[in-house]
Amino acid sequence: MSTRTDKIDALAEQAARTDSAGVSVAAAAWRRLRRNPVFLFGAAIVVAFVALALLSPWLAPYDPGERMLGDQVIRARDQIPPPQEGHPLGGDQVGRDLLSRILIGSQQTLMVGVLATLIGFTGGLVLGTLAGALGGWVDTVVMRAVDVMLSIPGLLLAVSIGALFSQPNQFTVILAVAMVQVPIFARLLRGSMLAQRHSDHVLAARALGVRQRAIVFRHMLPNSLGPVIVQSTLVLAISIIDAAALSFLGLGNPDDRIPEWGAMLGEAQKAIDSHPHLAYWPAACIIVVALGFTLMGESLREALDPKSRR
Amino acid sequence: MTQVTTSTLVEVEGMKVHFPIKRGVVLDKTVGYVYAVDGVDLSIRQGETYGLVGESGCGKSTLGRAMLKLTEPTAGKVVFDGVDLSSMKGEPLRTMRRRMQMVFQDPMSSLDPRQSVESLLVEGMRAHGLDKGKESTGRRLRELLSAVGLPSTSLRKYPHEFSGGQRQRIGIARALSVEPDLIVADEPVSALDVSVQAQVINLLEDLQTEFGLTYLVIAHDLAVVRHISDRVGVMYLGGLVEEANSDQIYTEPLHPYTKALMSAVPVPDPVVEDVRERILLAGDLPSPANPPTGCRFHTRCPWRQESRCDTERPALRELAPGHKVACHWAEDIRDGRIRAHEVKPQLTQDDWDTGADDNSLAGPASVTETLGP
Amino acid sequence: MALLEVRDLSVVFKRKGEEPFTAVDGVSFDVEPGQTVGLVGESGCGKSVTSMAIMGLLAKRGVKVSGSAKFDGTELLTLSDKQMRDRRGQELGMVFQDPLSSLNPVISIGLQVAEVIERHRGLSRKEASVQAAELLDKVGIPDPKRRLSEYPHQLSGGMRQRALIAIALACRPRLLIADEPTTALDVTIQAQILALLAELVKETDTALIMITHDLGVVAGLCDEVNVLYGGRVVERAGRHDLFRVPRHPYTHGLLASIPRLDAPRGERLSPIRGSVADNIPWTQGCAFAPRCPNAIDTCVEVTPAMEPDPVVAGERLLRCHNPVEPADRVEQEILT
Amino acid sequence: AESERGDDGGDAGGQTGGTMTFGTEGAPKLFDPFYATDGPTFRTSQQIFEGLVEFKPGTAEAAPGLAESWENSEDGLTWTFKLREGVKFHDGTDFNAEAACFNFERWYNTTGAAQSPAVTGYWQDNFGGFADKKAPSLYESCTVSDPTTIEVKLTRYTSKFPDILGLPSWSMQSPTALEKYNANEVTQQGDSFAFPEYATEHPTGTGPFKFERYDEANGTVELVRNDDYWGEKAKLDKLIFRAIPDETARKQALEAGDIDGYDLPGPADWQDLEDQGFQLLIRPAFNIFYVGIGQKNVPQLRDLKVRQAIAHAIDREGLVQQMLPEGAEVAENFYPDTVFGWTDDVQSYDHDPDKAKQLLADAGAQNLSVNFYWPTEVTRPYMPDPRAMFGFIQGNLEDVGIKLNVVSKPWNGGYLEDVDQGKADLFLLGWNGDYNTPDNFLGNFFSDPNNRFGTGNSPWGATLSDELKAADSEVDDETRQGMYEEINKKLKAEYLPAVPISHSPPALVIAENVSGLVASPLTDEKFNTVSIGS
Amino acid sequence: MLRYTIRRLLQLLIVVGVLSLLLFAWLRSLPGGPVSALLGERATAETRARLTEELGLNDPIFVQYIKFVGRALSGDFGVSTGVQPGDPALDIFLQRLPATLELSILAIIIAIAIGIPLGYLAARRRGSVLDNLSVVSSLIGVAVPVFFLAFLLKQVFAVDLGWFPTAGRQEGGIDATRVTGFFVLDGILTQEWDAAWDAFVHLILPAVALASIPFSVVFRITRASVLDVVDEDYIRTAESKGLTTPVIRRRHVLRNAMLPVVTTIGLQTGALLAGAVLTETVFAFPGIGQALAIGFERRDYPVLLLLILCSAGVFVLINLLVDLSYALIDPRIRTRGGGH
Ligand SMILES: Nc1ncnc2c1ncn2[C@@H]1O[C@H](COP(=O)(O)OP(=O)(O)OP(=O)(O)O)[C@@H](O)[C@H]1O
Ligand SMILES: Nc1ncnc2c1ncn2[C@@H]1O[C@H](COP(=O)(O)OP(=O)(O)OP(=O)(O)O)[C@@H](O)[C@H]1O
Ligand SMILES: [Mg+2]
Ligand SMILES: [Mg+2]
Repeated sequence: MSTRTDKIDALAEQAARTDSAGVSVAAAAWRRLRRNPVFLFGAAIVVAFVALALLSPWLAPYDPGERMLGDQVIRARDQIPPPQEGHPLGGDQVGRDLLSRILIGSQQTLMVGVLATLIGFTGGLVLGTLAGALGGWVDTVVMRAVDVMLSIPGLLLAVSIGALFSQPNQFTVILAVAMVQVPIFARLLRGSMLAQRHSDHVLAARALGVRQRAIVFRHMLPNSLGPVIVQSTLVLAISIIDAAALSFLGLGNPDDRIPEWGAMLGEAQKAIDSHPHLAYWPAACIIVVALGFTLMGESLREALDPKSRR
Repeated sequence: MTQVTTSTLVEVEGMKVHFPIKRGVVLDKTVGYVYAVDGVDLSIRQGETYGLVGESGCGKSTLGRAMLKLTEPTAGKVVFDGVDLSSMKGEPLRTMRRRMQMVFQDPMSSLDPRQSVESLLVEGMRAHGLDKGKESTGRRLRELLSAVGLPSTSLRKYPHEFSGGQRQRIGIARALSVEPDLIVADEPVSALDVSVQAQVINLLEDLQTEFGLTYLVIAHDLAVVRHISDRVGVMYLGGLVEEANSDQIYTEPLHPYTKALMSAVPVPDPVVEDVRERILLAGDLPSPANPPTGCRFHTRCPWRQESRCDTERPALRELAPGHKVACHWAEDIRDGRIRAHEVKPQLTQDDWDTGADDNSLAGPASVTETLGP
Repeated sequence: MALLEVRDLSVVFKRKGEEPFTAVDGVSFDVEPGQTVGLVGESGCGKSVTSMAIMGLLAKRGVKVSGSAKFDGTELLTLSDKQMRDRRGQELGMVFQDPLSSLNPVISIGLQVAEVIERHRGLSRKEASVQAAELLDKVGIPDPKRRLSEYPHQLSGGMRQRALIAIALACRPRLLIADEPTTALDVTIQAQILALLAELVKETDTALIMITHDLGVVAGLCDEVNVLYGGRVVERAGRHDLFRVPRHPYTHGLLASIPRLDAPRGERLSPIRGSVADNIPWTQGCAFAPRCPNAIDTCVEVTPAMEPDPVVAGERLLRCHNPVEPADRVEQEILT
Repeated sequence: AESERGDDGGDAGGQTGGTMTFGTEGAPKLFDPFYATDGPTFRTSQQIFEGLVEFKPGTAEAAPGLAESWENSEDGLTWTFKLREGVKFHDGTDFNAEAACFNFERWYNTTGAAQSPAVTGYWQDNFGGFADKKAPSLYESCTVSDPTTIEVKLTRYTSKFPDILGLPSWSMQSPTALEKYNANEVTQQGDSFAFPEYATEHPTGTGPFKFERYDEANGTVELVRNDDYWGEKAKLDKLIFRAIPDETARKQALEAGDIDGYDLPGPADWQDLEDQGFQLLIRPAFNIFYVGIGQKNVPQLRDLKVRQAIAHAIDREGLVQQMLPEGAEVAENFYPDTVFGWTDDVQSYDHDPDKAKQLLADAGAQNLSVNFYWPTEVTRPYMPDPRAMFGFIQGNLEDVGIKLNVVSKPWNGGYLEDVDQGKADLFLLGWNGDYNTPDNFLGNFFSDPNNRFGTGNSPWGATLSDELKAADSEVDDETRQGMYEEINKKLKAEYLPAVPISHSPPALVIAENVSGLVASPLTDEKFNTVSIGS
Repeated sequence: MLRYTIRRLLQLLIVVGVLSLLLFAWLRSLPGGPVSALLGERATAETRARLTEELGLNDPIFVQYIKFVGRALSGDFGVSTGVQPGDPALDIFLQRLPATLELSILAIIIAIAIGIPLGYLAARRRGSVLDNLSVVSSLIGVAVPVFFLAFLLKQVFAVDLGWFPTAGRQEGGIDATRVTGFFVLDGILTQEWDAAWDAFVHLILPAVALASIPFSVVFRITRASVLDVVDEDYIRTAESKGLTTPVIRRRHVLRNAMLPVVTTIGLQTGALLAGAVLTETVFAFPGIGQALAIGFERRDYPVLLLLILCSAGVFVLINLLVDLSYALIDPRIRTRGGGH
């Protein structure tokens, strides 16, 4: 008898171990992500750039605002400091060290992405929660407002908002880009909140006599965040690209000393055929970072999509 | 199986739940109703198990929810232990909820996947001030778990780490956590495999014996209902058509629909199956938005008569002690004065809109629905 | 020779980076024309995979099918895709479980029925439509002409299932596989569908494989029953034999778990303890052993073979070291 | 070889025929130069119309146009113009004294919505009010003496006359056509103005090119040769102006051969364009770029020492060297040296940070903190890259310890408004000359003490204004020259309301096979001498 | 269906109404504005003040709005101050609409023509090199800023290779007759083949640039949706009928897979408009996008207001059309007569 029970226990334990590790929705998603080369690649890019942004003050050889190669610039001759000793990428149009600007530029660019996403996320969170949790006329009013915002194409809205500020600076750019995302987040959140509102477990909590506020914050909200989080990674990429477009249209941060890739790219295009490297560096950086976030977001979306979990 | 006292715990009178069907050009206006529950009277006695059966969509869940005021009834009243719930709202209602609990059909979807079993169980207690100190709560939790047959290590786990049957147990433990008097179990076993189903049924029975609970068990499986109920109500299209104690309903079903239902349940015994006389109904359940006139069942009824059936809605009347039926011709059918005949299937027309259009005003529904980058 | 001979059918799912998973593990059975064979067992025991393997509907990648399934002498498992397509819908019909998702939502019912007729009988769309209407009428759909131009969502569940049956029967297949055809339906509708199937089989002498986990359905319909557990057949018998004297503890447990309308009330149900998660691999013994009230040491050491039952008379095959004694049934220990 | 032929402008050289496409930064607003304020309109109307006075090609010097000669009366108030004979408008009617006076009267008798500064801003700047006498007008009357002679009477003498008549706004237009197409019916619509059919579809002048059509959907204006032109007939069959608002796009269009030339290439592209074999025509610099100092808000800025410190702080040499195109010069006066009254005898402020710091210290303004405006979304001929130029000056000023609060606004999005309202303490701005008189520069800057520099806040603001007015109305050339030289000296030494920085030459670029185009400091090139090779 | 359409059209009106108020108030609060645009740097503060007064810009916003609505109802949306000064805003819109439509239609065609087949192929060969390659390249397509891509395209194909023109809608010298405002169509209608061809050639590069994002999206949605559909039960049913592969592919897979793609295409019109702002600027293409960019730069209120309103309207309208066409393909929606 004993051999039998022992063996069963051992086998059951073994079964349980492999089993329980695999059931969790999040854990399963994570396991699949961990093995997904697309995700890993995207995450690696993002991590690398975040590290770069954090370390750039130490990595950058020079002050990105200082025109140390200024005397080499002769605009009339279209002379831009070429790569040289101590300045591996040369200087920009007014003689600032290009490498330093690219490096430090990561800070600003990522900040735009992160802050814009955070603001968009928070705004959407508030609106979506209000609409989704309260329903009724609040829902109607909020959602109609959101609809109106959504009826203007995204970048156009960002450009409009950007133009609204009489004095553009980095924060107006961020705000402009973020505002576009608010209705999207709000919609998304409200959608899943609504689904949650009619879900059995919320009904169960209500039946249990749990207070409305606790239901919203403990049950509805946490369960609605999945799609929103996925959206966030995509928004990060979109924000960076949109901010670059704003800079291109002249609505970006006018303070030229603080480097930002989008602005650098916009400026550099003026001299692209003679000095393409001025454009290629920031463009490549924008593309790679945006790609990193996009890859992460897309693979996350795929991983969390129940349909793709076959 | 349990001692049934004669005092009534819940009394439902003239319960109606109509869901409006909305449509409109700018503002939604109601163009019709889904008559999910349409005039139900029933009473459940203290300590008994009342079973509610009927085909999918006939309004069982809605009735159960309306009884607990989880859905606002259109008409009718619910008296719970002498208190009229109809006009109750807000805080008093919330406090009242402690005494009446629900166990849901789908064990997975009714448990918040992000809450540990412990927080799921404590939540209700906290909401009703039953959470008196860490120690007593801890003790109570362990009691609950052992009552439903789960190891106390379960507290730290999350719903997805359990099997279907275990999840259903957690749901039951949650209902028990606030020490209710009444538990409405909405299809507690239909999502489960037969063997697990048996475990849960046994559990429900044990708990009733132990805590003196009153149950309203909703199911569509007649065998299950009959097995655990003292009394059984049969619903068809929003109304009760028959009510009797569970032996009576099996041995002497009076309503034609009950008869058909009973005969349709397959029995896992070839001997019985070979000889069992089946009453095959023609056609499908009509739409609750557009119920037939008169007796709701007359479109499919093999005993349908020329008169009355399609014009007059039969009331539930007591034919024998404790045995109520809503059929004009129940006696005649029982006594064999009317014979069953063939019925031509009729088209059931689903002319109402379930997809409640929630983007009712202003706005590109699709723009906002799918948000591609 | 039987119409369909399944021998040692195994299906192994193998995904990159995952342990191979044996869903069907050496299943054998025969089906004669006009005979109804039931495959029963709990959810996930491999019923659907078995039928898909026979129909050749499993994905090509990541799946390994071995053994043999001879249909009228032809080996189905090695047929080319083209040859298989010629047979599917023509000689082999299949009815699926979920009637809504099994019908294409954007194609009219008429076309969905007609296209199979068109394909196999070489009729024009028009002629096929006429035939389709007849078929719908035959499976009991009222006003079939009108229904032809309707879409699945406009039909009730029962009608959808009937439409699916019409599709499967369109070319009068010699073998019909019904994979849980009534699980999604109400009891009264289920009764209609089952009656329809039984009638059709009787009329056309079709061989029917009935897949379900509802023992009640099997009891009413099947001539022979295969009880599956963990991908293997654990017991096979004629239905009368099986229900009267279930020998395998699993079959026995299943029967005991079901509340019966005809049983006296108040009797406590006897569920099988544990769950499928407790299974042990068949290679290490009997998969059911951890849950089995009759388990003995041998059960976790020696894999039981499918053998004729020595005790009970009749054609019964059994895979068990320690079957339930026929008399045991009443005094079975109660386990929760 | 081709360019040589083009240069002599003779009818012997220069190939005739062909089409030239010229890229412009925008489509013309309309075609009636009287109502125009925008460059593209002027560029087009230069080809269609002529005025009594024209500028000598390649210079800013007034020269005979439709008037062969003119004379001023003793008191300086009456001008007699002798008109060219045998000139016909494009509609076939004659140009004569009647027609000339008709035009003067038309301008003077403007009524209604057209009196808005947005419509007739040039008239109001140069001539003042209208016939309704709401405001004083420079113009008094025009009388026909004989078919080829007119007398124009003014209310006072001004040094601007007759040079201002060279502005395209005062082009002679066909009276018949003006009447036929209701040229005067300007209406205000909402925020803006709608113009009559004449202005949008039927401009009728005497110039070497005729209006052919305006393809609004494609942003192109097509002109064809006027075969009845009185003078040297155009060589091109067709002249197309094509709107390409984006500068980079203009450059690429030229490189790809889609256009044959464009205006105002960015200085950074000059070298590259030349390297690619395009002809870069650099115009003589006829503009001024300055750092304006607003005296309204920060009292310390009213101290001359502080302003001088600012002047010493700015490295003008370096800026011109590094930021501006070839041919740019450091500005010592408030206008270029080709303009009357220019003098090199002015106080110069060399780049001297130490001195600047010293001056600040002397003035007790070590902690000077000011706002510094610079415009976005714009480039001007005098300011080809505001961003970079601002950055340069910003660095200079910070080097001497001035605390700068940087404000940038879009040119049309508040920059000009703020500057005009005196909100800016320091700002970047400049001026393109219209014609060759000092008043066109200085008068515009400082005549009204209530100007963007806030000179009215200093005691000398009013003095300066008076001095300027006096100089402008001085009839005698020599005396006037002395007066302007004096003003220029004082402006640098005593007033310093702004720091003049540079004159930078705008350029235009044309393809290799284009010849005969003479660059003008006033950017008003005429295309009749242009020919295009195959 | 009709009811639904009317309802959505009414909603459209409401959106446009609300939006016009918001836009109006907001545009008016922008600094600078028409006065600066009309006068330039030459004017004095005094002249500015005078013009501001004349134009009624000192009135309360609400009064200005009422006036605006009054005029708008009679078809007068004001006159441009910056984009094409002097032209009625409505004319500018009507004139530029065909340009942008022409461009967008070609862009969408390109996106669809490449996106759908590629998406289908990638899904059918899931995990193959082709699949991975096209997925990654579509993601890169999203990550490259449109204006930069447009720029590169122009540099390479127009300037360096000279295959395409760099800017505009048509060469200046071509004597094309204008009929509809769609240059390609005009050329065909009037049989001015060179004009049609020239206009078409001018469209290609900007359309390719503009197509980059819709292409990526269409591609990915097609791929995902084919993957979904292939796993659906009804495909298994179709297989069980023994249908041939082409029939299954055409009738069963593609038809269902197209549903989300159709919606996406509608949504992409928004992206197209935004992309047009950048692309048209880079290609000096006189369409709505360019007008918007210039309008912002020059603070051209009337044009901005009308263009944004109309863009929003068109966007909403297109989505209505998409929803309607969706209903045509998907009987589930057709017969229910409602939203999703
Ligand atoms: N919130 C709602 N709005 C509109 N109709 C509803 C709503 N809830 C339920 N219904 C409709 O009311 C009818 C009764 O539903 P109910 O859920 O009570 O049926 P049921 O008997 O519990 O069926 P099942 O056995 O499938 O659970 C159904 O037709 C259903 O579609
Ligand atoms: N494509 C697949 N890939 C991997 N595993 C699969 C696949 N299809 C089925 N399985 C597994 O094979 C086992 C048998 O599945 P099958 O669908 O045959 O069960 P079933 O008996 O039909 O159950 P049910 O009654 O729920 O339909 C299950 O454990 C299932 O998870
Ligand atoms: Mg229910
Ligand atoms: Mg199955």
